[in-house]
Amino acid sequence: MSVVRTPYDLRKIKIPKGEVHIIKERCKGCGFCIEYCPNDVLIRSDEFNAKGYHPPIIAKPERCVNCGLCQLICPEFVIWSTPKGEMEAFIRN
Amino acid sequence: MIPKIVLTSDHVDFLKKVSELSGQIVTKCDQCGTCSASCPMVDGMDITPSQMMRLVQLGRREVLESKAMWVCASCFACTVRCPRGSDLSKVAEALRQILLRQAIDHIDIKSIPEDEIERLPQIALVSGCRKFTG
Amino acid sequence: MSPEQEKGKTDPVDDNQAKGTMIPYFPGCTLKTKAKIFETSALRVARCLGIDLIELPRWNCCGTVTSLTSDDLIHHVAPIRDLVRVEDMNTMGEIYQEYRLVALCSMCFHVLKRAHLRVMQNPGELEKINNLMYLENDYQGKVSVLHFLELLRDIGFPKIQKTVERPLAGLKVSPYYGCLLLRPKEAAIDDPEDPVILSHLLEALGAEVINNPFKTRCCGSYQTVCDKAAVAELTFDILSRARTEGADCVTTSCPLCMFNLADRQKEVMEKHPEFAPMPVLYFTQLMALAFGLDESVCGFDQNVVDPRPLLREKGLST
Amino acid sequence: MKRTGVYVCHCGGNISEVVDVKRVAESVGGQPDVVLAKTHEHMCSETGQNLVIHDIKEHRLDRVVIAACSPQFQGPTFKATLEKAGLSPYVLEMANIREQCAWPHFGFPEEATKKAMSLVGMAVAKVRLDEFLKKMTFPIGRRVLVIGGGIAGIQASLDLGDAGFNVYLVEKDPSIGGKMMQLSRTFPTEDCAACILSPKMADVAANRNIHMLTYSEIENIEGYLGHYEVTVKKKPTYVDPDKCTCCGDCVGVCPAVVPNELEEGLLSRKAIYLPSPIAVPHAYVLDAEACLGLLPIACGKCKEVCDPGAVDFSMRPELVRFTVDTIIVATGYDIFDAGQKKVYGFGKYENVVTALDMERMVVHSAEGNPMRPMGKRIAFIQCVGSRDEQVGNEACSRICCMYATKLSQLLKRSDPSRDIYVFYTDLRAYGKGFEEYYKRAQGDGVKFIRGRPAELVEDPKTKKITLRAEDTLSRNIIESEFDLVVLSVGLRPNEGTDIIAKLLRLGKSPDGFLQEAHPKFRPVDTLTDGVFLAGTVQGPKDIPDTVAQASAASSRAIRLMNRGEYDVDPVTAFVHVESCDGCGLCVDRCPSQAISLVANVAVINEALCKGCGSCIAHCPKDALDLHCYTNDQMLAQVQAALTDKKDTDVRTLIFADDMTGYRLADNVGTAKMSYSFDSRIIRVPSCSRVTPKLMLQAFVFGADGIILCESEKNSNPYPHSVPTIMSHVSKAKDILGQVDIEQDRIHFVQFVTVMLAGFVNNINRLSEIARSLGPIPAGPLRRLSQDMDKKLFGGDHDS
Repeated sequence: MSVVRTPYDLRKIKIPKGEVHIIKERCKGCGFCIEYCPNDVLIRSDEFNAKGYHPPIIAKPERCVNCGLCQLICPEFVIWSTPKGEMEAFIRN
Repeated sequence: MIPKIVLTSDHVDFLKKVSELSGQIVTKCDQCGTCSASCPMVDGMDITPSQMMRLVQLGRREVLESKAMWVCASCFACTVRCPRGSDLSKVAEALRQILLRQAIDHIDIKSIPEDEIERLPQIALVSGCRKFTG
Repeated sequence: MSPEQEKGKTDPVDDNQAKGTMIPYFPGCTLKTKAKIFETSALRVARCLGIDLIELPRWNCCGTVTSLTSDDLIHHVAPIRDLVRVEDMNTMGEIYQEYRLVALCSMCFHVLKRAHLRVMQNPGELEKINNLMYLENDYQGKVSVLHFLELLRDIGFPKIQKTVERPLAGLKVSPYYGCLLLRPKEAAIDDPEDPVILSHLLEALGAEVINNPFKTRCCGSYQTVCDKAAVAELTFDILSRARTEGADCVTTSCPLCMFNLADRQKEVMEKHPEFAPMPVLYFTQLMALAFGLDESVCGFDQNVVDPRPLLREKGLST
Repeated sequence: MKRTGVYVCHCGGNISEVVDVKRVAESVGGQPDVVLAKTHEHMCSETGQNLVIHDIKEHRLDRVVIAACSPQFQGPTFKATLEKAGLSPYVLEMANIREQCAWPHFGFPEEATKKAMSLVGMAVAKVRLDEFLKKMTFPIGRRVLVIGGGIAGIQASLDLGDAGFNVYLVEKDPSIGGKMMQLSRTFPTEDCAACILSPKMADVAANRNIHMLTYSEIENIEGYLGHYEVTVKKKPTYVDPDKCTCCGDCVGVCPAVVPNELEEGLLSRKAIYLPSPIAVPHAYVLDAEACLGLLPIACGKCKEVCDPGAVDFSMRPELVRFTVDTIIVATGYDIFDAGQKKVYGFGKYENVVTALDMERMVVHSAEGNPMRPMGKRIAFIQCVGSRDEQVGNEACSRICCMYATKLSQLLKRSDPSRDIYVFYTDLRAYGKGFEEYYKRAQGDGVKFIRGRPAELVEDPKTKKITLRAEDTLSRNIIESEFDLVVLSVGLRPNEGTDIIAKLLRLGKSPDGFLQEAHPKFRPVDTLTDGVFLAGTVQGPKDIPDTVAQASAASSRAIRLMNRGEYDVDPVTAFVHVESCDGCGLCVDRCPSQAISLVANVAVINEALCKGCGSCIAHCPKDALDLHCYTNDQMLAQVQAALTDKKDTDVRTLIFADDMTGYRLADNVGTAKMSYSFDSRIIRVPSCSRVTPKLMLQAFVFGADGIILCESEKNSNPYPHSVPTIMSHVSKAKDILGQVDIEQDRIHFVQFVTVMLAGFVNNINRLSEIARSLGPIPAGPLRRLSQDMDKKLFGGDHDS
């Protein structure tokens, strides 16, 4: 088919939302999280952290689906994701 | 008053003549009307292009009295859309030629006012004369 | 040096391009009279792109319309004779192995190309025509007839984009193709039902392209001679549609379309007083403007509906 | 001394009105081993057959020639007759004096009669050398491959499974059901498609004899009737269907969204999904392309939430290999890609949809959750992608008229205030109950307008569609606005069809669908033994026709397999052991690897040998030969075809392959198309059996020209024959060149059975060429006949 259309229910259909948390100072800039994020949420920042590495920054927060791959592969345990809103709730209580 | 048509060999001759002049197999037309609906000039016509084809299919010379082929602007919109692959613009041309070759011109250049002639570009005048005069 | 080439020096053309590829081109009747601006602007933008369009020597009228009856050969002699000229130029050594013939006027392009196609498909007819022109050299069938737009496509729109000095930002242009560039299929320069070539060009020039569903609808062509009213109606439909789609102006590639769309706006307004005039330009004028050529080259003063107010409003003209 | 009986048939006037059958009979009467020559009104009638049986007993006939219609037509009848009389069915020759003489030469009694004599002469010459052969029988099993799990494949599988045959049903999608699964209701009865389909799908799953391979594609098929080796690639679903309870928890957590195929992309689905509410097998599937990532596992949420632990990321594609005896192809159709019809702006305008889109919308509205508002004014456009040279399909898709009639009624009845128009070119309600159904739609107030819309234009603001058409009955131009325009798209061959067609050497008809063996008498067979067609793969058709054809295909397959063995004419190669010197040149030349060297002598495996005869040319010792078409017989026929030739005559030999060339000649005759009297048609299994030597000998005996007529490559049962023939022809031409004989005297033409005019033109052209060249002078002919074998095999071959 030469024609691809946007499904009518694209807005209605629910997908899990997540948010990424990064402890910049601990990052060693290996870039795995940036490389492997299936939804390209992260990019390398220009800023340096204390160690002199470029930590990742969150470029497209809305695209995070809380798959947790970044958390899984980060050698330094500096990045993880949580279901959207959960963190605030946690902090509030 | 509904006219009665008596089909004669003369009808066959006329169909043959138009088919030869246009190089089109007019009888292939299955009257779907795509041409008429594609025609930008159809509003000014007395019979639709597909009707013109029909009359030719039946070999009815009355088609020569219609305005349709003179209103045709040879824009080939019908040509590129005909599902049966017929080239109507060639059929219309054939009908025009049948008259023009009997020295029956459709326009009289002299009748066009001086200032209009001034205004018209050559391209219009030349093509007009080529299409409307023998 | 001709005054034109004189100007050429002041053009934003780097020198190694100044002496460009030489390609023969066929002006046709109207480009030498009512549509001079089409020719001048085209020749100049071509040079900016490193192409020297050289006028076909001893060219004659193409006949403006193709004869469609199967037995009518005589009217194909004129266009074929023009094609012979191109082959002559090569044999004379005026150009080397260059068998492209560029036409600007859509009708000339259509007639020349279809004449070529017809004799190629019917060798018998070619022979007849060659015998008829026994004083001329035989036509070998080597010529490929190109419309200027096709040449631009071959040059490549990215390159054109690089040549742009003054992008036509904010100018909402609706391309109008008419019939003869697109129909019938075998003589078409683009998809007959969904052409894009002009849009691509305009995008390269930085203009905002406005699609008009009537972009391929006929302007009434030669009917303008005997039935202005009908033509005016078509013009009204095409232009008002362009406006509802949001266009500021319309661009075309045919002197006859130009006349029907621009000059006939007078008749349109007689019938539809509410109709506000809309500028219609040759695509080469817009190119000249975008390439930053002198306004005398763009020749906006010669457009029936003066585009300059619009251009000033868009900050594209002083 | 042979005892031959010759029978010339009147064919109830078909022959006798043109050919003087008496003279024909007399003409062979004189020949030494012809015991009797009779004429009869209807040889194929019972009296005719009894006459033969009686004579065989009475006159101890051991050879029979029947001059009548084409052996393709009544051959089997007369073979049976001989068997009844206790003779081998292979000592029969038929002279085809109807299709090849009386019909094409209608109106030329004298010439026709002469040609008939010559044809009978050829048959007599051949029958003399016929061997007493037996039918060959091969064992055949009860395994069937059904390709495609649409309604055609389902029906065929059920019929076969119920009859106790083992079925492998291969479907490329994760669920069987095919296009029918997407439909709302079925015309003209309006039963709910899913409701009548799902029980059948369940039956397939329940049937012990049916082995379902879903989410699988055919990798390769090799072999022949009774032994097709199939390789299937089964894609991993990453969900264990036995464990999956279809709770749907996985869907909730899956973050990947893509368009839903079942909904024609109008709705979306997750990467893990249930293919259809009625899916069989009824289990979720994980679409690896859509998934965030399996290697490495990026997300894995579905696995986490799956209580029964059905999700299994370790699954990998597997190749399944099995052998079957017959194959049913039911790969179905795709709808025409409406995007190609630019004037209708499909994909550009949001309110222009296809009829299949509309089917889905109707389904969802009926379930009470409409996909989108449909508006009050709806127009259907017929023949989109059908009957339209501008999109390259001249054929009618047959079902669009009725599904549009159906959808328009459903829409009208669900909301009578709707204004519904159907723009058609011709409305074709040919089927049972169709006309009544059409009438009902008219009664419901659906308006049918005869005119094909030229273009659709969208209003940039309201998004309504303006449609322009001519009402060709009132001759007015209609230009009006609609909320929704439905394109009644036609049917095109399924993209997968090409691969299958190549693997199984199936031919295509001009419309691109697969070609049946005979349009009238073998409508579900193909020219490949043991391969049958079911459903829309053979051409557009509605559900009843599809189901009927599926049952027909399965019963044709059963017919072959049920006996446990099948007969074949013993047209196989054999070796003249005394002349074979074991050089082995032939061994690797056999396309089906049927030749091997045993104890330094070539041996033929009759089970493998397809009987194309292409090996014969490669033997420098003339040791290879072919039953039913032996070297001596071919030569005898050639000589007989040339004996009555006068110096003033031109005589051309047309070698016609069984599959196409010979049938074509029959079709030409049936169409009463006339061609040159000079030609004599000689039947061969394949023109690769016509050796360069035979061609050259033909010229030596006086032939003026030769045509080899062979099936076009893609409908040829012998895939290697075309290149082989080409090499044979060029070899023969070379040698002609060496002795200064015009090479233009040999022509090789490839045909499909519909190219009647082409066949006639080729025959006539050769005659003209031969006449213009004149007879071959004696000099070159002498040089040609001198040590021909040296010329053919370079002479350096010594035993």
